[in-house]
Amino acid sequence: MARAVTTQRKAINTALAWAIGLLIFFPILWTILTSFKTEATAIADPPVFFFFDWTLENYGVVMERSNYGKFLWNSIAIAGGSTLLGVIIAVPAAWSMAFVPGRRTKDILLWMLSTKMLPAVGVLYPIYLLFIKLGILDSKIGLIIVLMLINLPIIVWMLYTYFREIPGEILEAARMDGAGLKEEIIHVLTPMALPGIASTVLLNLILAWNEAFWTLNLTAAEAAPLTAFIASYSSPEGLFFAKLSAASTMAIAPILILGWFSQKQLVRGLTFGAVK
Amino acid sequence: ETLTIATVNNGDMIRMQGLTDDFTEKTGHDVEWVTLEENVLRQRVTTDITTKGGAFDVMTIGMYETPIWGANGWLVPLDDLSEEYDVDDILPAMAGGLSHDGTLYAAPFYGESSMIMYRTDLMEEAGLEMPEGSPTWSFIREAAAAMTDRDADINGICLRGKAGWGEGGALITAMSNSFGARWFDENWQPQFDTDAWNETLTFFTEMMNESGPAGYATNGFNENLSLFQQGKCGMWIDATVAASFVTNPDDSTVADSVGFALAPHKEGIDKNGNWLWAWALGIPAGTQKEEAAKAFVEWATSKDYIELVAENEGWANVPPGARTSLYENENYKDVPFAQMTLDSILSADPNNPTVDPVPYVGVQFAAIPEFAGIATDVSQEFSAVYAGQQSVEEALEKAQALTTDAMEAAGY
Amino acid sequence: MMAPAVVLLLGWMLVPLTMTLYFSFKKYLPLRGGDLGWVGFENYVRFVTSSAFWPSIQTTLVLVGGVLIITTVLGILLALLLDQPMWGQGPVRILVIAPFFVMPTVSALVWKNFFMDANYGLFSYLWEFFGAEPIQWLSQASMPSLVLIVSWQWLPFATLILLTAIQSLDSEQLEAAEMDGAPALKRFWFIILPHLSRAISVVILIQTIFLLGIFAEIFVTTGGAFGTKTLTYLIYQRVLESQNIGLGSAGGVYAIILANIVAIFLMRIVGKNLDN
Amino acid sequence: MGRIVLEKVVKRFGEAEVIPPLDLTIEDGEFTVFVGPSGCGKSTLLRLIAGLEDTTDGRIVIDGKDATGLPPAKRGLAMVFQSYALYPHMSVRKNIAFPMKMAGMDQAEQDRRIAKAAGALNLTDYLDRKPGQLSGGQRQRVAIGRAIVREPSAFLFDEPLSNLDAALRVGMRMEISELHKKLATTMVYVTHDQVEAMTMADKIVVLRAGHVEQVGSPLELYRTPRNTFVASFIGSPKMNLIEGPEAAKHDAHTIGIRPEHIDVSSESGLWSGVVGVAEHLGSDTFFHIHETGLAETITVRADGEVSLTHGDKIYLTPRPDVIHRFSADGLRMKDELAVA
Amino acid sequence: MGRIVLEKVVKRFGEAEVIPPLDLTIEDGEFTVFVGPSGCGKSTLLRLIAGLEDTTDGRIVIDGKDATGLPPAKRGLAMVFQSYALYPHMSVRKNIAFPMKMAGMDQAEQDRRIAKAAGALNLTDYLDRKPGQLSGGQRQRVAIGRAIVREPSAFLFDEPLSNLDAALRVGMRMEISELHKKLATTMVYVTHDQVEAMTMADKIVVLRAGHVEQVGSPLELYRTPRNTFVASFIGSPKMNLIEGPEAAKHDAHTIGIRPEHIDVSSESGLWSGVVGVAEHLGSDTFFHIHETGLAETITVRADGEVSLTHGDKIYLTPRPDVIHRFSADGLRMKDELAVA
Ligand SMILES: Nc1ncnc2c1ncn2[C@@H]1O[C@H](COP(=O)(O)OP(=O)(O)OP(=O)(O)O)[C@@H](O)[C@H]1O
Ligand SMILES: Nc1ncnc2c1ncn2[C@@H]1O[C@H](COP(=O)(O)OP(=O)(O)OP(=O)(O)O)[C@@H](O)[C@H]1O
Ligand SMILES: [Mg+2]
Ligand SMILES: [Mg+2]
Repeated sequence: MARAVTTQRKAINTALAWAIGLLIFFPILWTILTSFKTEATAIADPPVFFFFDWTLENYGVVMERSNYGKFLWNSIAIAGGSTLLGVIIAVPAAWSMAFVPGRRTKDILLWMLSTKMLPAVGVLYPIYLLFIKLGILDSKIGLIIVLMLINLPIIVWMLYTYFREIPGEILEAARMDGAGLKEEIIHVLTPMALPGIASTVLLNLILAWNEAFWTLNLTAAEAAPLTAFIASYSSPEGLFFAKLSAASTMAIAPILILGWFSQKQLVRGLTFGAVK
Repeated sequence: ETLTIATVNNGDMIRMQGLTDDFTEKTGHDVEWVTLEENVLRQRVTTDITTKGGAFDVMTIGMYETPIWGANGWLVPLDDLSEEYDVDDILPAMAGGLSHDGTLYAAPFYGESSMIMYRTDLMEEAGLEMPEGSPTWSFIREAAAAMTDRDADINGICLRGKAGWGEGGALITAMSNSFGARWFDENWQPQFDTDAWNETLTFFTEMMNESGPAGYATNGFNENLSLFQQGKCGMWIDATVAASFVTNPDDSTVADSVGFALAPHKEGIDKNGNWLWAWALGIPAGTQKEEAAKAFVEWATSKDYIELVAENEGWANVPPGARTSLYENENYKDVPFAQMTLDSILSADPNNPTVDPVPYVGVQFAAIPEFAGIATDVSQEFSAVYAGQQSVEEALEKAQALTTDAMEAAGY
Repeated sequence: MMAPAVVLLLGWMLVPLTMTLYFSFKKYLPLRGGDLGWVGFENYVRFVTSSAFWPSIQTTLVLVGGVLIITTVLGILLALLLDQPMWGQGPVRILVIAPFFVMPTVSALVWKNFFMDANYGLFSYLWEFFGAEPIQWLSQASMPSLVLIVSWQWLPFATLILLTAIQSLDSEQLEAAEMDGAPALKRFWFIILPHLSRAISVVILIQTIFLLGIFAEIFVTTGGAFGTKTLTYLIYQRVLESQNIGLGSAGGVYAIILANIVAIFLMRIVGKNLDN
Repeated sequence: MGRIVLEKVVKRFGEAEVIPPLDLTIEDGEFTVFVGPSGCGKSTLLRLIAGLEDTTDGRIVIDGKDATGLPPAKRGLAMVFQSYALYPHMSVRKNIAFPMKMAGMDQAEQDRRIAKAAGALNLTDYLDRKPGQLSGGQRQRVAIGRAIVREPSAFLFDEPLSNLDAALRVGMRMEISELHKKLATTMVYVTHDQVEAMTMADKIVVLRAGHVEQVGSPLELYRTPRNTFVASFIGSPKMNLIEGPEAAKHDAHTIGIRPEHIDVSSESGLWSGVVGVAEHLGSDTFFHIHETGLAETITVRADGEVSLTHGDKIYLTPRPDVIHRFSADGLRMKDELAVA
Repeated sequence: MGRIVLEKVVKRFGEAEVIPPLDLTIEDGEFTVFVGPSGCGKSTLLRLIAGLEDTTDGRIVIDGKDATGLPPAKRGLAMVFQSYALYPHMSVRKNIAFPMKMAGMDQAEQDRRIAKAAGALNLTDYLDRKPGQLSGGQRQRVAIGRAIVREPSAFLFDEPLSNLDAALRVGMRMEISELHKKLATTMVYVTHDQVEAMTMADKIVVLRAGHVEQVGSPLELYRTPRNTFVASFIGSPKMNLIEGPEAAKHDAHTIGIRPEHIDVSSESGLWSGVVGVAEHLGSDTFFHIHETGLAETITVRADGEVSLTHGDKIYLTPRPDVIHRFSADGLRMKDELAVA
């Protein structure tokens, strides 16, 4: 609303929003704090917040125990690869749905989404057998394909909604100006939908990064990403809160940082067509 | 060659990862580790072995899997190990549990039983004394009640209540043996409708409610370990390997006041409530790197490896429970819990675990493929009792029904 | 243009689906030698008649429904708050969306160990601090705990979509309502809420898809005990713990049926909302 | 019932003073139009009256009562927005009923008023449609209907026709005028289209940068614009403004002659020039004439029959009695002659 | 270079025949305007010419070559869209360069043409801005610039001014007319605004439901509309159409008199009525007159000085020489008298 808001009201909003924001963020904050504590401080009663002896020891232990770099690289490659591949396949599909819609377009779109409802555990066996046949067990490419397929419906849907907001006249103008289909997509459609594509990419990076079932079950040593890394920390013996925190922080930090830096894109683009 | 090895994330295995350079040096083979939490590991290797996926060259498996897999021919038989490896040095109970038809299918990395760990100081304060040999359950209950001081945050006894056949399920099954109960009769009929089971579960629940920690229904090994290390438990009946953790002054606040005793039994029953378990290394049949894998298994479960650990980390931290020679070693005799560990292991008999005869092998499990699934369900029903969500009778009734159903499904 | 995406997804759906169907009519026990022959509908009958089946359906619905209700209601309130003028809107938004970046495994571990642990959890400190008897979260309040964890993860997503939707509301409409004599609460009820209906249905659709497949959170926290066994988890137990592929596959088929019932129901709503 | 008085009303947005102290009286029953270029503060002024913006300073008195602090709904005014601001999820009937529902009016009375408004606005057949299924003009009428049923003491319109196409705009303009005749309620109407202002207003308020430049009836403004701003703003096509020697002849810094006050001939006249674009409307012809030596372009209106085209030489003669004179600061100078 | 001939062109969307077989010739260099009510097929026809829609049947010949199957880019035409359809992510320079880039033109030539077009369109200062930073009129010019650089044999415009506000529209209208004078290239221009059609066109094509109702110069259509549809579509305000006894007096089913062809008096005249709305524009006054017994409303135009208002009695006298007669099927009847 254009109406000026009193400073008092603004102050109340600010206080309330920050309180809630911090409350929501608290579990993450606590995890990060704990990762810098000793095991004893981590379970101290009463809990300590900021005033303790900060230590990097836990990170040292984790780094020594596992090859974090390799897990990280696998996560990046798998999340990035599947997203990229997904976008490449989804762009033409979304283009045709948005600009050459048929009577069945919406059905196809919803059908695509419904494929996401296949319970993963139910099909683990078939997929595992298939992967063995194809010789892509424990390979990045195998995971890239699976995660791409899992997220493809979401990518198509998101791109579809962004493309639909692009006026058809612009594409026609490009056609009049002599652009072929390829030029149309490269020079006009893609740059115009860039904010939307950016947010699609982001969302799918997050989803792929956090996917924990397939990445765990289809990998061994070669292609295991951070989800597998964290699986080796989920219940070690003895006191482990601080180490667990360090491992957790290391597993989520890259995507958290990426997310924070690009939250504007994400916020702007995350509509799923919920907004016309 | 590079070996891919699936392993569990416990302390001994992590330690081994740190020492692999020694293996590489000796053999020229590299090693890639896939370290997973126990449940994830089990599901992961099982999927791979049943589908012949070949993702791993060596797998860390337990006493439960080994005989089943060996029977299916999925594991490379370990019948041609080298002279110096000295197969016969492996404790017979361990070798027995890791064999099928007399052939060894996995080499034990370490073995464990369960025993009582208790706080000598608290016991003294309570004016009690731990008897020699196996105490009775009623003594334990009494002692627990005496040690409990809720204001000081001390619980008389900490036991696993967490759902999962390898967690609370293991404890209650081992305990039921000492109450004269069994899972199946000789015709594979589930036995949860017997008084023995009722008594076991009732006793456990009552004792834990009296003297156990809050929320014990979700406590497993790790939770109890922390509690004990924090000085919040008077007694803890759990894996013998825990002994080295609770006596390690770096982690444990009560390191110098821990005593050990054999697991308890019920009056008039000559089975103790202790279990038998080993983490062992097996080689999936069909691996391309059988030779290298064997070399690794030999290395990791050898006497030399024990020496290596002792050199680097001290005798208290060597993998226990696998080899007779360890217990004959002079250096190891100084370790306070060594003898009790050995005694506990020796007092468990996987082939004859219960008072009444049973058709299965395994102390705290039955080595049949269906057991893991059934026992998980059953232990969940039990945990619901611990959490106060159902009665003992309800739980047993459900356990009986679901076990019957599952056994039927499996074609018994 | 749609073809690659459609074919891929069709393959992704049909290949496992056919294999699942195939297995579901077999007695297939890998640990007993694998394929033990056709058994007709036996697996189906056994799966439904098992005592765990109906409770698992109920648990699934409670989990999905609970999370949906919490995330949409709180999401709307939070979106309304974040839409207000305040200082530091960007940082607050970062705090609020952060949980979305956290891997399910990690968030389950964090909640389980740092908050809901009966002995060391912050909640029990908090309860004790106020002189109350600590709650055994994961056993005595297992479903609420699970719903809480999952809601925490999905609240950011709902909030973001609803926020963009709120921001797209024509401010003149609100002013018109104000002129028409509608006080704030009625403006919310009669103007804002109907405007959000589309966004809400999108949130419900997308979240349902993901919530039906919730796995890691249960695996890490309760392992299916204390009445937290959803249909997905039950299938997991049948397939991986009991190693009964035939039975698990039959369960998978039921899950697909359930998913489709939910999907049809949802698509009706969303499909209608997507139209206008 | 609908006299609105603004007393030294000031509105600042942060540092920017959008409305400097401004006094204005809108009489009961009057149709008042605010005109002015984009950004001059028309909407802001209207919203101040509506209560949708808070005044920074000054008083707003409605029907003798101080309404400065009152919330919008309490001022007894109704507003029709530029975007119509219909509630898209409600049927036309519900849209119209909304303010009555909010006021808790009983159902029978609501129905009666809806029927009456729908009848008056030709909406009876559309009552059950959603706004999305209506044409622009129909939507506009629904917005008006929603305003009417409240029987407000005044209507406020913010550029209600700017989203409509030319033909519809003419029609709706008439409808609103007729509505005003019928209801005789005060109406305040914002537009930047001077034709709308001229044809609809009883009184026009010309604004520039928040200042009132002139207030008067359309013909007053047309005939005696107080300054060059009003002179060129009111009237279409624009008044020709001429500076230099020709103005000096009239003892003025600038003189203004409206296109319709210049006679055209292809043979002789006071001034001469070359036809640039000739717009033949049938009824009239507008010539845009270059190379007159007076101003860049002089626009004249001739009747439909004149058939000069691009590039033709043309002669112009202004009617002496309707020449407007302005001083160097742009203000109107006392008339030499009586205005016809 | 830009003669466009449509031969029996048909366009169907599914079942709906939007364009029934239609023949039309657009001469080289001509400024042709398509007018007609909304939905009559103007845009479709233009898009058929552009190649953005495929013809269902018939032939389109451009410059003597059959272009029916050619893709849009190959027809040598340029189009300016209603929404301008600028590429929002490209600077003005890049927008204008885009068609040349697509054609693979060398950089030097591109720069030359951009400079020339920008100079002609007053865009030189804005070349590095993005479209989002331009005003409506400037955007319009960029769209034209993008069309110009291709040196097309004809320009196609689809309601290019409908998104602009009234004042700008008048300005842009003139700019496009002047551009046409300068380039002398064929232009086909779609609008539903008859004022635009009248002021810009060399030739107007009036369409109704895909049919060509009349083709001719603006003044031809104004003076001799072929039927009542064209008669009421062309001219503003609309021609008054009168049926019944008064028409019978002229041996016609319907007679039409334009508002500007009726003389007004407050004392006496042929017909009488009561003033409804009086629109005082200053230069003119439009009276909407009721209760004449002829038609619901008669609109007349009087000059600015007449000061009758709402409710006054008024007398009307049509000029006999400009009465249009139509038969029962709406067609124009042979003139009784010469048309002035
Ligand atoms: N909420 C606001 N905050 C800051 N400045 C504002 C705000 N609303 C309006 N303004 C400024 O006040 C001035 C007047 O705006 P207003 O909307 O009243 O103009 P207007 O005459 O209605 O213009 P238009 O014809 O374009 O609608 C403008 O300079 C505008 O930028
Ligand atoms: N792609 C299409 N599919 C089906 N019908 C269409 C399509 N495009 C246009 N039409 C129909 O063809 C008719 C003519 O449309 P067109 O857009 O040419 O009208 P127009 O004269 O340009 O109208 P306006 O003045 O509103 O732009 C309309 O009835 C329209 O509904
Ligand atoms: Mg405005
Ligand atoms: Mg059109």
